[in-house]
Amino acid sequence: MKLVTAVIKPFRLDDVKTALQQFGIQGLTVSEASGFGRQRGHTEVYRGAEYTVDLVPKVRVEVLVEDHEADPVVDVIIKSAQTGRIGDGKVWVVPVDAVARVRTGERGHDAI
Amino acid sequence: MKLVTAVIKPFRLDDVKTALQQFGIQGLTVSEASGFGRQRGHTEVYRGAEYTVDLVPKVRVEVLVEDHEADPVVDVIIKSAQTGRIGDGKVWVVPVDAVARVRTGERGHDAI
Amino acid sequence: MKLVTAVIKPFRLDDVKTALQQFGIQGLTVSEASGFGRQRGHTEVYRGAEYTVDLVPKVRVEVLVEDHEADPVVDVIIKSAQTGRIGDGKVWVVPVDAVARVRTGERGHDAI
Amino acid sequence: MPDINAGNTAWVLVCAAMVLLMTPALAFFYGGMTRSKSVLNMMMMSFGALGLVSIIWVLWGYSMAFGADVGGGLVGSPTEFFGLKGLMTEVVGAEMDDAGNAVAGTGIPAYAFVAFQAVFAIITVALISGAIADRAKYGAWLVFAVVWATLVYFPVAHWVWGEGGWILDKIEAVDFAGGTVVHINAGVAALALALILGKRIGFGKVPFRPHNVPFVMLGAGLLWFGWFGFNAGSALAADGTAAVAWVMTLVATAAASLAWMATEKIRDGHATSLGAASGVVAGLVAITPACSSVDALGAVVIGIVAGVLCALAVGLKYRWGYDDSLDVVGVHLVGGIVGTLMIGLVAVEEAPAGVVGLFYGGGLDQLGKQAVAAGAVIVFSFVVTLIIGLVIHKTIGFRVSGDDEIQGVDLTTHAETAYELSDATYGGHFAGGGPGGAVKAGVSAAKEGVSA
Amino acid sequence: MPDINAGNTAWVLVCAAMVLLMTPALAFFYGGMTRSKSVLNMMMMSFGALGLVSIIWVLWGYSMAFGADVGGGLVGSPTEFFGLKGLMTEVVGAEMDDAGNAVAGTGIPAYAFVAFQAVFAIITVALISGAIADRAKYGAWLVFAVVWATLVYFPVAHWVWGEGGWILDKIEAVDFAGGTVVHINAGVAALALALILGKRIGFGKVPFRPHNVPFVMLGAGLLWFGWFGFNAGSALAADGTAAVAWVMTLVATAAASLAWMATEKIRDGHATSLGAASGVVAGLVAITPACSSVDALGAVVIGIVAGVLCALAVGLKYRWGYDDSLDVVGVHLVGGIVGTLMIGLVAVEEAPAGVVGLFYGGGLDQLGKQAVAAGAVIVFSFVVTLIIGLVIHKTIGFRVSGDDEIQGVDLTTHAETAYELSDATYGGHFAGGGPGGAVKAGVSAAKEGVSA
Amino acid sequence: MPDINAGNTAWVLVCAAMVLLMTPALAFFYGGMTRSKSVLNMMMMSFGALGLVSIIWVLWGYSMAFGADVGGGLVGSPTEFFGLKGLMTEVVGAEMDDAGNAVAGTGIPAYAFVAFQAVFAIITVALISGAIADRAKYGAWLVFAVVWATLVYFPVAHWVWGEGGWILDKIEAVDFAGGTVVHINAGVAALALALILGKRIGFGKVPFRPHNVPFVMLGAGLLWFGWFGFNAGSALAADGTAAVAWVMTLVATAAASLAWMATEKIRDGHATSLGAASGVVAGLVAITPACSSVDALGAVVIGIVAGVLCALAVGLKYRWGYDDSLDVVGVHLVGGIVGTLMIGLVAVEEAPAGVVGLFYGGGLDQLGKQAVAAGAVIVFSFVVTLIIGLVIHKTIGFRVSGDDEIQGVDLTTHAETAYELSDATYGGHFAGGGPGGAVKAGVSAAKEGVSA
Ligand SMILES: Nc1ncnc2c1ncn2[C@@H]1O[C@H](COP(=O)(O)OP(=O)(O)O)[C@@H](O)[C@H]1O
Ligand SMILES: Nc1ncnc2c1ncn2[C@@H]1O[C@H](COP(=O)(O)OP(=O)(O)O)[C@@H](O)[C@H]1O
Ligand SMILES: Nc1ncnc2c1ncn2[C@@H]1O[C@H](COP(=O)(O)OP(=O)(O)O)[C@@H](O)[C@H]1O
Repeated sequence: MKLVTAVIKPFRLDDVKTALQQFGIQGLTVSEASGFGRQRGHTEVYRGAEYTVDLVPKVRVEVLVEDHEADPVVDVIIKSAQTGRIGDGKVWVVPVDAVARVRTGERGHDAI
Repeated sequence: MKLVTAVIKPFRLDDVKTALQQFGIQGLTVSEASGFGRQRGHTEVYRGAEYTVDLVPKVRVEVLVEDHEADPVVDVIIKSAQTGRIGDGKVWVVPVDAVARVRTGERGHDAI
Repeated sequence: MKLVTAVIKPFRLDDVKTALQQFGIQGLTVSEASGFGRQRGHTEVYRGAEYTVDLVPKVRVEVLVEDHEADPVVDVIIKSAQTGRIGDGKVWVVPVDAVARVRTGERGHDAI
Repeated sequence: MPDINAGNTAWVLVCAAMVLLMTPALAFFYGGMTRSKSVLNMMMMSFGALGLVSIIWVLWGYSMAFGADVGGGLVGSPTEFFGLKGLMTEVVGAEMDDAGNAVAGTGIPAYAFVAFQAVFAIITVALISGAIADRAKYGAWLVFAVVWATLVYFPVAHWVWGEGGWILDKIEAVDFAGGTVVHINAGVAALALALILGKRIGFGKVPFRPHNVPFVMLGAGLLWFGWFGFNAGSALAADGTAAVAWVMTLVATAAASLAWMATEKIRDGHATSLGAASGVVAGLVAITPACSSVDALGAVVIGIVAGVLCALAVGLKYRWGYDDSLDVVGVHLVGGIVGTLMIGLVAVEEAPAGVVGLFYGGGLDQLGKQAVAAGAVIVFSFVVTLIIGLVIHKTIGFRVSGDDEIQGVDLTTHAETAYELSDATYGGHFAGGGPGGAVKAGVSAAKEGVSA
Repeated sequence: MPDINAGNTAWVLVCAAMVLLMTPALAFFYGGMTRSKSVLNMMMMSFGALGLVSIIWVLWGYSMAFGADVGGGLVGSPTEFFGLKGLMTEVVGAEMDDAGNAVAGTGIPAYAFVAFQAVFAIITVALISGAIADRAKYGAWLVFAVVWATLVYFPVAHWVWGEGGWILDKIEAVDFAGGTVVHINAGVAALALALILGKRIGFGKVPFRPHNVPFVMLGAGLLWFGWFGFNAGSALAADGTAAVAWVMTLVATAAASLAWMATEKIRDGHATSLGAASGVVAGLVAITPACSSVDALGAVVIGIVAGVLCALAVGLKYRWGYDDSLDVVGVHLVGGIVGTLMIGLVAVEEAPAGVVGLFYGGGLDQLGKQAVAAGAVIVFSFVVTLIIGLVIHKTIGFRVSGDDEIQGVDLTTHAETAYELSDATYGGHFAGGGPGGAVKAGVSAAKEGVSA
Repeated sequence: MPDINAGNTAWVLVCAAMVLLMTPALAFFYGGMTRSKSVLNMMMMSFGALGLVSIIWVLWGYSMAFGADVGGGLVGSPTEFFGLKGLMTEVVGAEMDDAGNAVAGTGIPAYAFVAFQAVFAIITVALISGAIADRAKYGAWLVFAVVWATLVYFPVAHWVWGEGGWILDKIEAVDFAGGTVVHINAGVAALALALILGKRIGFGKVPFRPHNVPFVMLGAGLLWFGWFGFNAGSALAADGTAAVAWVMTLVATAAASLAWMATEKIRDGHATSLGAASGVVAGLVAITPACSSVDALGAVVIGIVAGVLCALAVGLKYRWGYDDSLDVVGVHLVGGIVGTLMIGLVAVEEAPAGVVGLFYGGGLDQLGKQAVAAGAVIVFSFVVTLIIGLVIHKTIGFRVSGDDEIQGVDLTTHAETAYELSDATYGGHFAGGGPGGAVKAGVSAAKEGVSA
């Protein structure tokens, strides 16, 4: 089992979700994040004092998948999240020892 | 060392926290998340236009534990978070290479 | 590849970010969290009814690094986040199977 | 209408608008105190009262309150002014000369009086809603609003302010701007409803902390503003009485806010902003009946007593176990009683009302009258509200399901959420082609969407 | 100025302040409905209108609306009262005795009338902005505000309220407080601008749900309060007409709010708070022209019709594909037409306006006059607004880039974000030494900061 | 009280209520600008001032300001009207006939004047609090409010508006509604306090960006509304002077808001909504002393100058290193000076005040008087405030600990947090059985809960 985590631009979330569903993914978890990286932040001005805000709003998407699905899922995410502009984000894959479904207590494959 | 992550229904958080404390867990980290899965979202209506909101509010709980505690902790979470209704959430376990406590710089076992 | 995750006090974020940049880190992802641990929460009073709030505001910082950078990055974070007071937080390291940059599709080393 | 005094008319019409604003203000005072999942429902209870009571006021309410007595000073004829008939060119409140003719330039249009009294009826009903936050069926609330206004508010308004009403005209109790009619009345009704609906899930265990304290402060600020219309406007003329009422409304409120803060500081170690805002309202409530009968010192004393007693009273619900969610009982019932009774203690003769309280040598006479007035409203309102509430509860039901309560009444009742402050994790899509396609999907979603 | 009536002057000045408050209120009513990334821009459109229209009103606006007719009842002389010259000690509205002299104590200062009319011009312009939320260039909006007020509002105000204006004086249509001048006018202009700017990215697919519904409620509450000044103040005296207008403004609004809720409940299964607030505004719009010509029953009927029709009309934009973002057309144009035409149906003779509608035996005569008035404003406003809008669109451009729209106009236009409610993840630092150092960095950041 | 004019009384009482609303409005204007961890404390400074100054006003404040001069035009007798004694049936402001008797129907109740002046004292004190946001001890602030009002505000009010006060009556400077008494006075005091308390942790490095800009807009909108009461109400009659003041209050404010935006656009590349709201307040401040002495053109000029200068002045704190957190100095001191002095430049004879400025041929005479008035208030207020502030700072301390400042004064001082918008991650439980059990736990928690 693997956990695929993607940090993407917020306005791509809908497309990523749709693409993952079409791929056959049944569930995922989303959370808010802010990113710092090559993409510059923005500037805000309050009463003439100018502030540089480094952090850029991002969305984190987490998907638990079978081992063999990890690579194709990364591809699906890249394809659906890509705008080709700096700051599109990252995807990474982490090994998972065990998964369980809270409702039923099922483990492993059945829990996803 | 393992990292146990659970995505659960927000109103179960208090019970999960209490159960983990009773089990002997000394600390945990909580964050907001939204889930997409078998549980349907809800519908909102604004000026007659109806929107389907897919994402359901969830809470993410993360607990660093010793290797041998991982399984029982998963059980404790399942038991305390379970309502038996769709959308109760997932728990997964990830291997951890190293842990440190910021305050003291302690590593490993002592850091948890 | 490793994923270094740190849960720290919010007002240390700026220093941690600066320290990591100086170390040579090019990007990181930040999100809000709440922690429960040895540090006590606070008390709020509403119309004479007193509530104990267990959870303390924290910030989660995630950094993808090369294997050999993991340890020094943990050190950098500990140094820059430390106040020496209870609740300074935790840092942990998780193995990563694969990383990709969404914008280009690059994998591995080049993706960070 | 040559009989009209423009100054007084301007005054009454502006005050009426200020009192109208108090109901949205209340929506914020209350709405800020609920959890974020039921703020809209809380506000909707105020807006629903605004809508319904306005309509029934012009239909039969004004007539029941101010129509000719149908017997014993208990209620006015509901048909006399039904639909405000015959009032459009009438003038009220004009001074009479010796020959019994109206003196030119001394009256106000009857419609101005209708307007001013309308907004009192509205806010009284809306006040009650604070007791049943987070868990009431909206439809049941709307039914309750109409029935309660008709069976409780209109009669009690007649008792106090109607011609031949027994409280002011017969026993000569003083209630300048509605301590009995509005606050004791609403406070008692709130207690009855809280008992009928029962406690919220988690009451006494889980904290129900206010989701937006600045909204509470906003509500308190706007309420204070509007309350000058409420109290000083009750003079129905821009005269010395109005000015006295204005100043007392400032001073007592200030004193009560400070007294509430001080009570908290001593008892809990912290003076809170929720306490300051609550003290403002407690002071406004207490000075309402008394603002024409005390001097500045008396107003300060009333404010302090109200601030301290209400701050203590809001804790009773935990001790006695009734879930008066937003403390309508602790603030309006207790504050209303304080103000109504203390007239009997601190009234001064030179004030416009011209009565003398116990402390100024007036004996127990006035205090007794005040107690009778307060007591009568308490008993009548409690009993009738209990009956109305129980009938509704046993028939259509007054409380939402536990699931709906946990998920939040905003979403389950109104299909809305109050805030979407972040653009980031919003995942939704448009269901159907706008209003046209909404019917079917809406119904099915209402069924599915509610397993929290 | 011995000719001045203090009561009427107090009334008009207070009402003017209440109407002034309506523009910030509108900023909240609209601002709450946008997404969180464009709320400040939405509010800025109201504040910009406030600033600009105030200035041009005292320069040439008042003169164009109320100066001597320069021909045919179409517009007043822009120079006669340029800069309010000659008005400082003038009195208007005084009654005349048989000899043609002003009766002492019956007028109001000309400046009070200037003030009252100024705030009407401001809010009319601000109303339009709801149609172009989230995507308009701020500079283009400011230019539009000035040109539109000058070429559309001032002339139409002259038609209806100016001396010798053709709508009221010549064809004798009734528009007591601005159903045509303000609401139909703004609603039609909104439609024209929505067509010119085109749809927002994602219109009809992505939900644009309101980011802060309590703000919408706040806006509605403050609008209602201010609207008493708008409608009852239009009597320009604190008299029976004002009192009648006040009561109708209460009743019709209440009815419309309930009717909108009922429409939603039946159609969608849920009565929403956004619907209740929208119904409030729809009712206020509809009763605006009619508040001096109906009785309470008529007001209820107008409210119900407006509530139902506007609730249905806001869906048309999805069917017909124009992105009137916040439903200015559905609420103000439709509501304005309802109110203007229904005078021809339900006006009663004993009401101050003294006209009789079809249902009360008045025949089709008044209805016809009303239709002419409404139709003239619709055609004139639509055509001229289209021209103004297109010229702006083709020259300086009326719409921001797609990137800016996605990132949000608050940040890209105003370099601000509305909320920073959490202290936690704020990562920023101070760029330069305050105002001094801001220029250069500001410019460079504006270039860099916008790849969403 | 047959001497009372209902129109004027209505006017003054309504204006007083409008000015009362300005203090909660200020709480939002300021509160929106703080960080989310100190918004409640910011609002509490306003509410505390409301409570305390109201009480001391009726005790000794009114008497010190408007009692008989105790010598040299410097202060009134604090005992003459202590507790408002003897004023309940008095009438003020009546016209006198040749025989020296009051003309019937021309006065207003003394209590109306007490009311109107009370709210001026309140808001002046509240204004100061903006300079010490995020870091002041609440108890120290309350002490300061009482002492400052007594030693600074009441005397200065006497100088300007008291009978025999030296500024208006003796040197004949013009300050119609309080440019010196209110704005220069509060602005200077703010500077003194900012110097005493020192900079916030992170000043000049970390951005302190406003946590809720819509609240700032709300505050600005409500302030503008209330300010019509402040300025036009200062006529104390609903007459031509009031109408002129009203129009100038509209026009100058509009101009200042646009001028601030333009300054930002040119300097920073972006016109911000915080700037628009700040410009509104700057314009209101500047026109306050001048609204009875200029024409529309003069008002526009004053507005533009105030908008530009204040927009530039708010940056000085970074250059000179005093942490006037919310720019009370930049807006109220600078705006107040602009308005006070420019009377000497652009006053026109036909305006109600009847003085002539330099640009209209009046020479330097009036300008000199204005400068003396402004200078006297600046020196007196700065010196006395510095003494009061230092005494408090050295005794009970004026500043919270660094830990408390970092964790936020809302939590550490008031044991509250402003917002709990998400239901999700709230982890708390009920400590003890309500108010009863709160004392002990509260104290222990206050000790434990504060390591950020
Ligand atoms: N080393 C890293 N560790 C964790 N997250 C990162 C790292 N580098 C970048 N990110 C995340 O990816 C986002 C995009 O990265 P950025 O460098 O701006 O653009 P790009 O990936 O297109 O080169 C960042 O905003 C941040 O959230
Ligand atoms: N494959 C997945 N990867 C990550 N999170 C998931 C996945 N599937 C489900 N979840 C999370 O678990 C929650 C519950 O899943 P759901 O399918 O709705 O119900 P259940 O677990 O009861 O079958 C989701 O809301 C989502 O947050
Ligand atoms: N076992 C754990 N698993 C996950 N997070 C933890 C764990 N223990 C502590 N934390 C996180 O670390 C933070 C600090 O821990 P705490 O015990 O309060 O102080 P310290 O680390 O200084 O001993 C907590 O608020 C929580 O977010």
